[in-house]
Amino acid sequence: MELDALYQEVILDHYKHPQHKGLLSTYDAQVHHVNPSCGDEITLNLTLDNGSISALSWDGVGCSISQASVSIMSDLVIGKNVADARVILDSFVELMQSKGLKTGNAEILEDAVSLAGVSKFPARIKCALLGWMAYKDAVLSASNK
Amino acid sequence: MELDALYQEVILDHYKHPQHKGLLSTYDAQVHHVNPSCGDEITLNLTLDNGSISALSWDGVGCSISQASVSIMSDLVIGKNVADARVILDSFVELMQSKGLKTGNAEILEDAVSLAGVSKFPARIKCALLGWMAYKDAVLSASNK
Amino acid sequence: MSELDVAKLRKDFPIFTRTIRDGKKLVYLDSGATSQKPQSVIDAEVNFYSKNNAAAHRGAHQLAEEATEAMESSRQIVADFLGGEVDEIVFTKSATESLNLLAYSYTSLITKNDSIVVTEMEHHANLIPWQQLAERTGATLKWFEVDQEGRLDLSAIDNLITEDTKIVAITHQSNVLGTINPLEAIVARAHEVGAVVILDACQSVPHMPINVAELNIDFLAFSGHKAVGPTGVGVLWGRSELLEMLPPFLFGGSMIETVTMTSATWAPAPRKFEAGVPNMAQIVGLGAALNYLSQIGMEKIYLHEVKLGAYLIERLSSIDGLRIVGPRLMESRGGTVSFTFGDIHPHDLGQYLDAQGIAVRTGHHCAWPLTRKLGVPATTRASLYFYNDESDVDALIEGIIGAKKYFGAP
Amino acid sequence: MSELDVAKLRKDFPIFTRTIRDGKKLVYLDSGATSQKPQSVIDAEVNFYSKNNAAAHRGAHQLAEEATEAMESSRQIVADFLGGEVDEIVFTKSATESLNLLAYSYTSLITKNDSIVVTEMEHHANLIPWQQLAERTGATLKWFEVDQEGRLDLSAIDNLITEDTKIVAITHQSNVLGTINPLEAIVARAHEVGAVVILDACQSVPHMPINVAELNIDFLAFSGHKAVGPTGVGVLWGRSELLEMLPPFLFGGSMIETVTMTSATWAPAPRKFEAGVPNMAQIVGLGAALNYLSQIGMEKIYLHEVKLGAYLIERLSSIDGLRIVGPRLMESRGGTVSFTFGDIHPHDLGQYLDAQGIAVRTGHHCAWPLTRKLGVPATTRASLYFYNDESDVDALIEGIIGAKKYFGAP
Ligand SMILES: Cc1ncc(COP(=O)(O)O)c(C=O)c1O
Ligand SMILES: Cc1ncc(COP(=O)(O)O)c(C=O)c1O
Repeated sequence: MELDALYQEVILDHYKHPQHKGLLSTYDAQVHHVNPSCGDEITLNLTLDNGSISALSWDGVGCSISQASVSIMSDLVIGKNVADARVILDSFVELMQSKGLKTGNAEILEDAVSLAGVSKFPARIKCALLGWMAYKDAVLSASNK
Repeated sequence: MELDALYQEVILDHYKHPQHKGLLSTYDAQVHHVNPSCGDEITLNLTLDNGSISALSWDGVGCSISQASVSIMSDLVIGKNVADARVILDSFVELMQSKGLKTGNAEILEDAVSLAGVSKFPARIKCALLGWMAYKDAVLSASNK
Repeated sequence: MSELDVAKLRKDFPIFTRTIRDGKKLVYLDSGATSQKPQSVIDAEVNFYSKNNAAAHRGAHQLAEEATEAMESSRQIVADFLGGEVDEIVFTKSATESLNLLAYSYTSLITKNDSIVVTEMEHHANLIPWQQLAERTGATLKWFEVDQEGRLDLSAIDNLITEDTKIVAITHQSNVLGTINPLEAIVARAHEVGAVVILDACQSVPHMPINVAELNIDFLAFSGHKAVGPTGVGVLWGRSELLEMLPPFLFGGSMIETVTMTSATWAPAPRKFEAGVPNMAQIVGLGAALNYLSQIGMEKIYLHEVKLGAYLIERLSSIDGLRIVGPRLMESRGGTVSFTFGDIHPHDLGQYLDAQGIAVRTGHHCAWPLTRKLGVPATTRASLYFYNDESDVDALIEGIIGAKKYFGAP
Repeated sequence: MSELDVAKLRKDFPIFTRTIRDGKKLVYLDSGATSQKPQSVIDAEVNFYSKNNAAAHRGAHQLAEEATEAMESSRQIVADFLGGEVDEIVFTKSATESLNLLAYSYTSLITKNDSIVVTEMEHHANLIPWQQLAERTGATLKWFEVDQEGRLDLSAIDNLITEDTKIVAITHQSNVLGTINPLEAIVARAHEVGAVVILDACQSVPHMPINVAELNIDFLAFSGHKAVGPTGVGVLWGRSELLEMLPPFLFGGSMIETVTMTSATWAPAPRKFEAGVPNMAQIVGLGAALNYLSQIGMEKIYLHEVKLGAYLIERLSSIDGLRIVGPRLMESRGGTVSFTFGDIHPHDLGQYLDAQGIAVRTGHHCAWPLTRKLGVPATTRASLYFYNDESDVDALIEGIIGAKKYFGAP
């Protein structure tokens, strides 16, 4: 059933136990993104240290896909340097655009491959990307400081 | 053939020999009307004398229907009082709206019954009415003086 | 339960022969977003293209005559349907265009000392154009608030609609709450101060008998596609003296009287507001749509939706953790019901329902300020039409209960 | 005479099976006003309504997904057809709306020190919006004149397009004269002074290969209905950086990012310009239309029309008292030919032709200033498309000669 491909166990786990949720009070950049079609929102705080993501925290409201996705993303990029995180980001965006034809590179994407099923549901891709786009924006604005 | 019902001999006669065409230099009211869809134009000068149409002249460019119709109308209303002319006008408008179902009252409309065929060609009704509407407008403005 | 033979009516709609996902029956509960189309409407468009297609009002040849006739008889159908005059019907592409037309055309008639009144439950299409008009002119935008029952709070009416109010723009039926607004008091007060009342009738024209004269309003907008009509066609009805007075909005062919290189004058309404080759096939389709609705009977459609709406609310109310957002009583309310369901996000609920073949809408339904006011990030909305019956409601209820199991108790 | 198998192509168009007046064959020479529709376009709309109808971009259910997919793949088709990017395609209801959108959106970007340049051969849709923009902003409207051959007089180009020029709005092919305008010099000069070039491509997109990158223009507008597409859909193409910079025009659902009671922010282009539930079925139909044209080949269509146009002009020229208004040489000219015929008024000539089953257009063709400039009250226009052949031209010539007999020598 396609629905099970969408709602993998690991997604529902992250949804129920979101990682790095709750905003840290210090950060280099704070961004706020919304999904205009459903009203989901995210605020994301990011701290860079010598080209590495030393801290990332977020808060927001949204569906299981958007919440799980940002939780997974946080786990993945924290501690990485920005260039490596960029590879993960690009790989994830590619997976989302794959219309269900790709399963994702587990070595790069780790838990994020569980979101592969989203790519079959065009209306949900934006849910999965919400946190990632916020992250991308935050890196840009932190790097410009 | 429907076309012959439209282009009666008397219409083509009036078209070739328009009556009261050429503007008189004195008038109580001058009006200018256009048919926006084809660009036909008419200028009509009207003089009232004691409730009667003592003079009417016109000039303009237009198709045979519009030119013949104003020529016929001029012949009909000149010398009549405004109230009688109103009966003719109303009767003509009714004929134009009849979608080919009426032939027109020849006692009232005289030569204008030859325009009955126009009512079957919706796009041409405005041609036939151009001069009549100008006349109606002119009476209004002359009476308000 | 109803006087409508729903099973028979559904046969008029080709889409109900298709299935969803893995062969599931289509349970369409999203008519608030757009309605499905009966064969007669589809045929009307096909017929136009196959037999009468030409530029209406722009030719003396037979096809152009027929196209004009087809389009203009639709105008008569719309006028009759609304209880207005034929020259009071302006065809647009959508209710959104109709409302923007008014907001733009009123620009030169509004000053910074004027106020415009809307409500907190407006669809973005009947809110942002007025925000923008206020911004262009310096006028003040004010609004009726919505109470926790999802009803307009009229207590402040005399302080809201005041001598400086020029426009009161209000929805007839909320596309989120299903609330039908009490027009009488608002129209009376608006006219007392000389303001015009603009009715967003997107969610009422398709669902209940409407008569603009009885409502005593000044303008009305609706979209064809929500009234079993084609996409790409909307209507603006306006009192003829107001349409005559308003400057045009879109400029181009067919709306002019004369044109020089530096200036132009306008044709009388409604032509003045219909620049360009019209959306003829869609206008013709809209005529067929309203004829279809009339044949069923708007009163019957309304009663059917009220009965089915009551059943929907009753069944939804029986579900633990489900909160209906909007009135629970069917009094002054139609068959559109929004709700939240514990911690299950509307998007997830909608996705689960979709997997069962059930189409609902989730999100803020283009009424974001309302959603925020109601204290929810988003809702799930089921919106009924005459082609829905109890089995659709039952499927929805079953689906919601299934979602609870699927995602874990809310 | 041509590489097109016209007889075979005509079989794709259901309307050609009908007859006119008393059983006459339909000779359709009014494609400049609107084109006829092939079955594949009609089927695309029917298919959408019968199978995929739902509100695009507004739901997570399967129908909404399919509707979105159908609409967005049309956007890709349009982008490919024009040589633009998919995000540069804005769907409107018509070219008229596309051009008005630009004129309204530019309001806040134009001042009284600026100038806007058009030409004397513009259709009202590409003239009056700029008159109005000039009036709103105090800017100056200037124009290229048309010479007696029906060509633009470019001699004054450097005095017309000057440092204060912000917008040059020009038709690609005249809908009256058939003249194809020399864009290169105009685009070069406009860009030299920092002005944008807005191309009214209503009469070129359907008739010749177009590539916006090669033309190096900034905006382009056309209507679906003249390109074998449905009524009720138009396109605005714009350079992405310009679309990004322009404020929106119509306000409502789906074009927003966030909304409060007093303010709103906008989605990125093209969504920013597409408020409301879109004209989805028409957009889908337009995709089918452009696919149909591509399958024939735009180059072939162009060559066919040039050849047939030359034949038309040759035969018209042989008629005593007939005056062609516009270029007689096929160089930089399409298959639209306007003419006068002695003292026979175009309306009368058109009516006579109609009685023979021949559809032409008569009047000022929504280009009144041009008609006046050419010193004629009105003209008769025959406009060709790929589904016309020599027999249509022959019928027209025979009709004109018949009219001479009918009304008496001109
Ligand atoms: C050159 C030109 N520009 C603009 C238009 C306006 O197109 P529409 O009426 O489809 O908006 C037309 C056709 O009427 C045209 O021929
Ligand atoms: C209450 C209300 N107003 C306005 C609109 C806008 O209608 P459309 O998108 O068809 O222009 C809608 C539907 O989307 C609506 O429900």
